[in-house]
Amino acid sequence: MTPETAILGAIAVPLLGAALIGAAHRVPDLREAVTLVTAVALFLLVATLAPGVLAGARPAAHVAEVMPGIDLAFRVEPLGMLFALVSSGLWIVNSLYSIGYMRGNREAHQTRYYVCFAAALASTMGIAFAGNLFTLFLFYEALTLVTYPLVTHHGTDEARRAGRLYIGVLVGTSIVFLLVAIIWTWAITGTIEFEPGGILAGSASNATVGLLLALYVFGIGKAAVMPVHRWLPAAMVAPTPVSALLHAVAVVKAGAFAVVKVVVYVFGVEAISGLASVDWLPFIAGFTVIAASIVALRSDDLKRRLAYSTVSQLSYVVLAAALLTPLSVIGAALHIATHALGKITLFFCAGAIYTAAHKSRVSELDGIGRHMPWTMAAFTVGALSLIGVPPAAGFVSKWFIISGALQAGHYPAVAVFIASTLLNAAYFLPIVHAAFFRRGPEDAHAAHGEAPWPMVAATTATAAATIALFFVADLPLALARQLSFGPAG
Amino acid sequence: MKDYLVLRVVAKILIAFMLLFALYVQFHGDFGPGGGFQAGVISAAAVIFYAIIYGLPAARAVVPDWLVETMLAAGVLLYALVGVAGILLGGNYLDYFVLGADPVAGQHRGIFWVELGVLITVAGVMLKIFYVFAGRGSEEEPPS
Amino acid sequence: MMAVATVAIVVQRNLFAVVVLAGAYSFLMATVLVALDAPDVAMTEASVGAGISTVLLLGALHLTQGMEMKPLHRPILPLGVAVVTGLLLAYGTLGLPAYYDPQAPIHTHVVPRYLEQGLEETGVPNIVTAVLASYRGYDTLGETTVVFTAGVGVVALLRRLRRRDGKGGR
Amino acid sequence: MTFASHYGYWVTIFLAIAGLYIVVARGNLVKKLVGLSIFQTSVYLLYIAPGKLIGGTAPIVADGFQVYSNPLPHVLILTAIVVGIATLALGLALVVRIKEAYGSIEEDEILAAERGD
Amino acid sequence: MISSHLPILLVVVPLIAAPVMVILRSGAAAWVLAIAVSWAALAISGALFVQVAGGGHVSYFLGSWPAPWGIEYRVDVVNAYLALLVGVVAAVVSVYSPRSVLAEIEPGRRYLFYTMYALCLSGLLGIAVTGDAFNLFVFLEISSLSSYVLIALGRDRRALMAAYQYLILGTIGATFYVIGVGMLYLATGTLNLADMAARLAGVSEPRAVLAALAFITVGVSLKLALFPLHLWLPNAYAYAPSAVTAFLAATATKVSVYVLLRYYYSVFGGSTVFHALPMGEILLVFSLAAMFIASTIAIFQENVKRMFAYSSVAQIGYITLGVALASMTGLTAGLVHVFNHALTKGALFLLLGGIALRAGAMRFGSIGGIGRVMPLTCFGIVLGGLSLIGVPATVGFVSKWYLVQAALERGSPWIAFAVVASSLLALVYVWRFIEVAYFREPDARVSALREAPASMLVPAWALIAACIYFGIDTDLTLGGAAAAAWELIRGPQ
Repeated sequence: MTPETAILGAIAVPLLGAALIGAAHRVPDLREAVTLVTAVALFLLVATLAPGVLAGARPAAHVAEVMPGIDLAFRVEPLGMLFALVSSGLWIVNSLYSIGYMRGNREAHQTRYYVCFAAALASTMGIAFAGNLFTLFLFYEALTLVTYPLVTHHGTDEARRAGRLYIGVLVGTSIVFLLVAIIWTWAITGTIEFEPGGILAGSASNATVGLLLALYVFGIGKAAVMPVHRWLPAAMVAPTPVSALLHAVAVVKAGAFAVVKVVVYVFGVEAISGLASVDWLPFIAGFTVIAASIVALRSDDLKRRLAYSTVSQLSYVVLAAALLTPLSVIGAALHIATHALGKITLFFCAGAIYTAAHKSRVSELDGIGRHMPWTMAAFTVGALSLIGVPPAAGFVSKWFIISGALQAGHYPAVAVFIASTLLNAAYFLPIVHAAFFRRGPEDAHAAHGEAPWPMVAATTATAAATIALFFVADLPLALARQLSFGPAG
Repeated sequence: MKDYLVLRVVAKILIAFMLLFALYVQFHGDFGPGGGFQAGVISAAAVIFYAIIYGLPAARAVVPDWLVETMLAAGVLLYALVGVAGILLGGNYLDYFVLGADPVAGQHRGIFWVELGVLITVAGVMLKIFYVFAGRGSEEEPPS
Repeated sequence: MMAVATVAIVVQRNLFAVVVLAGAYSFLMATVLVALDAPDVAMTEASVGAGISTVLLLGALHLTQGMEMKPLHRPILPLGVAVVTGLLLAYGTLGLPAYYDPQAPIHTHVVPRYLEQGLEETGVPNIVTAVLASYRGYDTLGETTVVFTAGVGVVALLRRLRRRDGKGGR
Repeated sequence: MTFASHYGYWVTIFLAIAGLYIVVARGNLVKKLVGLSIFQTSVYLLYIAPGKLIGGTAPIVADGFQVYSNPLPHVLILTAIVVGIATLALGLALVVRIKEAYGSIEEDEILAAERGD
Repeated sequence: MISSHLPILLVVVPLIAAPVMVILRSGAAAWVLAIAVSWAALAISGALFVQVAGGGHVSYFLGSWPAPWGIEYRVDVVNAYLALLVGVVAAVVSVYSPRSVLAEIEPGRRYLFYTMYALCLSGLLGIAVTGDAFNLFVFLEISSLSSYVLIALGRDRRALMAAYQYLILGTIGATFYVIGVGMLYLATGTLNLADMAARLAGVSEPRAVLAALAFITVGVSLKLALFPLHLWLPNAYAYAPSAVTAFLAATATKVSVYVLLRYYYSVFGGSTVFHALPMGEILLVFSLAAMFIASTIAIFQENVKRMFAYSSVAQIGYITLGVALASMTGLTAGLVHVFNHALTKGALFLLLGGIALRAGAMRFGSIGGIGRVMPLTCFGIVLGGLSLIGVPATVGFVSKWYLVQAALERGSPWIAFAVVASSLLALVYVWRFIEVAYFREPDARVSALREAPASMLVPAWALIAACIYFGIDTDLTLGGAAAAAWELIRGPQ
């Protein structure tokens, strides 16, 4: 199979899957089977691309010229490859998990849920492989729209309000800032292709670059840089697998990915490093890291705490990218992957706890580890990964980021990283401690044991992957290296 | 007014003259002022006059609705078809030159027919409008 | 006199009177038109303005009501609109060639051909008819269509159908 | 160009103002239409008056006349008149229907009724 | 031989059909004729477009009288582009109409309805292809009179008042136009647009020309409902029969835009209008006002049709904004939006017609949860709404892209931001519909409804599909718009 067909297939397969899922809405088992098959197929399809990219190839696919000079085209580069691998891989476990969760909680509209989920993956692939800003924007908006029904899945007033915020912030920022930024880039440079080394280099004045960078960073609302982060906690009303999708598989990752991609391929790391007009970005990001961590620390609702932890972790990526050193960029890319693994594990655990024990508050979790050992073990792993303790994958990415910061001599950033690491520890470890070492009111727990097996399986799988990634980080590392040092490196 | 003998008699004559005058205006339009439109108005006026004197039903009996409605369509159709004839005879639309043996004759013929079209439509429309308005006045004497 | 009639129309609130005045107004207009060497137009204006439209208006009034309400709001804005339009007209017309100037473009361009070759080209001495029916015959087709449209439109609006009609909505 | 040479235009302008004023200011639907036709007639003069030539005569070619008034405006205005009457007829038809539907032909009353809808 | 007569056939075919319908006096026959002429119009306009797409123009002398003595039809890519648009919409609406006509028009009036439709079509096409100022007025009146009647045929009694107001304002607009033309005529002595343009160059006294420009602008702006002259539009669209709303919304205002462009560029000359005069700035102000104020009003409408009517006013603002930017890109943006908005709004109003047919009511209060019972209709409306917002892969995005680009090229980013910001207002009112349609629990009356009939869904979805397709493959729309823009900017040859 040629790479081109593989790329287009990566978009087409989930869509086809969505169609089939819709067709099979009468037969739940068949429907879920289709979901799983599609997920696996997609992952394999994406995987076939990896060797070529590792070898330095940049397979591309041109679909149509939408407007003169503006194409709907795809081009696989290392970052996108990494992103695609992570999300397509996580989709498998997430589907497995969803089956358990949706059945366990007897959710309504399950067909719509699976259809939208598949569609969301299609859009994610589109973002990952986008060959130019237009294609990126197209699928970025598509992702927002197809995830809207997921966020408002319950159809309650709260869900509707969350949906408003979700659409309002994401579409709003993307149209008002991102679109203008893209067209502006087009007007300045006459191209919107992603080029190694950037396209703005030389053709835009210092101030313009700064302005454009602001437009991009805040236009990509999915990256949830404060103050455009509000949609993320609000979206917590959705079922847990959806949260997992938002936080780990697709949405926010798409945001962080887009930011890194823009910084690397539109601005060009070398081109803008040292420009006075872009210095502000690290501080914004750094502020988000710290502030979000504090909010997380102070929130008792488990999912809310996780949500704010995501906000802060995403700004790691942005901050790392903003440091504009080769190492930090590698770290940013890696962190997209490692955080995905860690965070999805944590959300799986939260969902498992909710399904089994119907608990959503941190303060209720005393002693729960005894009843749900697997789940809480996985939780511990995820937490360690996010804190950045070996032997969890989070350590690797944080290592690169921090050494990048040191390389840049950007000491405020270093300080931010250290402080946030402490904060992470402060809001995760108590949960672990409570779960295992405190004994809760007996009667309450007698009712429940572990969550349904698909959920436990999925959770343990991601936890295991988190550990594994620490030891075999070569593949993502290799891809990330190419990002900074080109195919040769 | 239905029973003023004098009026009725006078009216009969008058209406005859009006129609005559209409035709005059129509065909003399080439030389003096006037043409299809005015002629149409006058002939319509004649019928309206009749209706006023003898009442709407009587007029409707003389010039029934279906006829009027056909008239107002037929006129336009005639005019438009004269144009088509121009095309069929190898000219442009509304090209009269090709209608007759020599250009001027063609012009004459064309103008004659289109003016007739105008006459028919205008008369039809005027009558129709009058009928409709008057008919709405719950069958009593129409105003004026 | 036309001015007088117009002012009367503006102030008069008995609609029948308004209609009659309008008729008179049209006749005056017609006479002016004759004075301006436009017999065809005059004839039409007389028959249409003084004739048909009067009948129509009376008919309509007969079906509706005779008196006009006193307007509620002060007509400042309307006056403004109207006056601005007038000023604009004045501004424009002052830029136009003077009356009776044989050298004005309308007399030197296009028209001469009508007047000079009209007769031999169409064989119709009444140039108005010639232009109307031949040179610009297509306009007249449009004109006839307009009449047709109005006729059909009125029928469509006012025709009585078996079911009770006219009452729109709900 | 002098004022005198344009006096004909002033009539036009006056009529236009008056007509437009009636249309916009008056709330009575019939009266609006009357105003509308006055506004339209003002255009007739705008077109035809300048077509007149001193010593000219009606544009009917005959021996003994050299100067003819400009026929083209006449043609245009004939059309304009017809359009005007067509519009008037249609407008009146609408007014009749409105009267039946609302029981009034005063704009203010009708708009009040509509707020009720 | 026939190909040389295309311009006139385009107009005369529907014109002849109208009286025939009256003579036949049968609703069914009239409908068949209506479909026939609509598709004929589509075919002819398509053929014309092909003829002139390469540039240059086709002239047709009516009655074989050479211009400027006779009336000339003069078709270049601009008219052809517009005629094609009208043809497409007419073809779709004609297929759609019978179902809604059956529901909304009394039997005795149906053939008259189709007669009016044919006349309106003929009038619009006549405006589009004519090269003669006064002939344009005549056909303007044909289309206007017929559209007054069409609107008045709506079921709601407010339709009558709407039609009356439209009649008053429309006639004032037309009269303004005639005054403008009169001044141009008195100044140049000709009525043929091309000839006029040529002779205007020799006119020393500019005041008449300026006044003419003003009168024509105001008159036409009344017709195209340029804010704040839009007052007739919302009610007219809201209470007219569904098919009529869709047809007029998609064609009438667009044709007026064309007239404006034709005068600005082909008669007065682009440089005069936009450089010597502040026309661009003036238009700019009104366009921005339309975009924001009208959209804001739309948000607070209770009647769905009325909401989308106000959105039309706002979208017209986008079109005129493109014109006001007075650059190749801007003009292209305006023209392509003419086409795109016609597709979008046409589709939306057709789908709303489906709701009107089933639910009868158009108030938000009475269609809660309708998305559950009329999924196809509502999903179509959602897609159309996304196009209004300007989401990529819809036609709305293409227009927006070019508008923003034009604004940036003009060196005024704030306009660019204004454009995108106003589309957020669109987001709000579209989302209002989505939430009402999908998040409210359908009450008993709503849940008893059925999906709209196929005869309405298919045409509407054809347009929706077009909205998506032309959002991805813009060769025809953008190509046509660009060619037209070039033709206009290049000015008369």
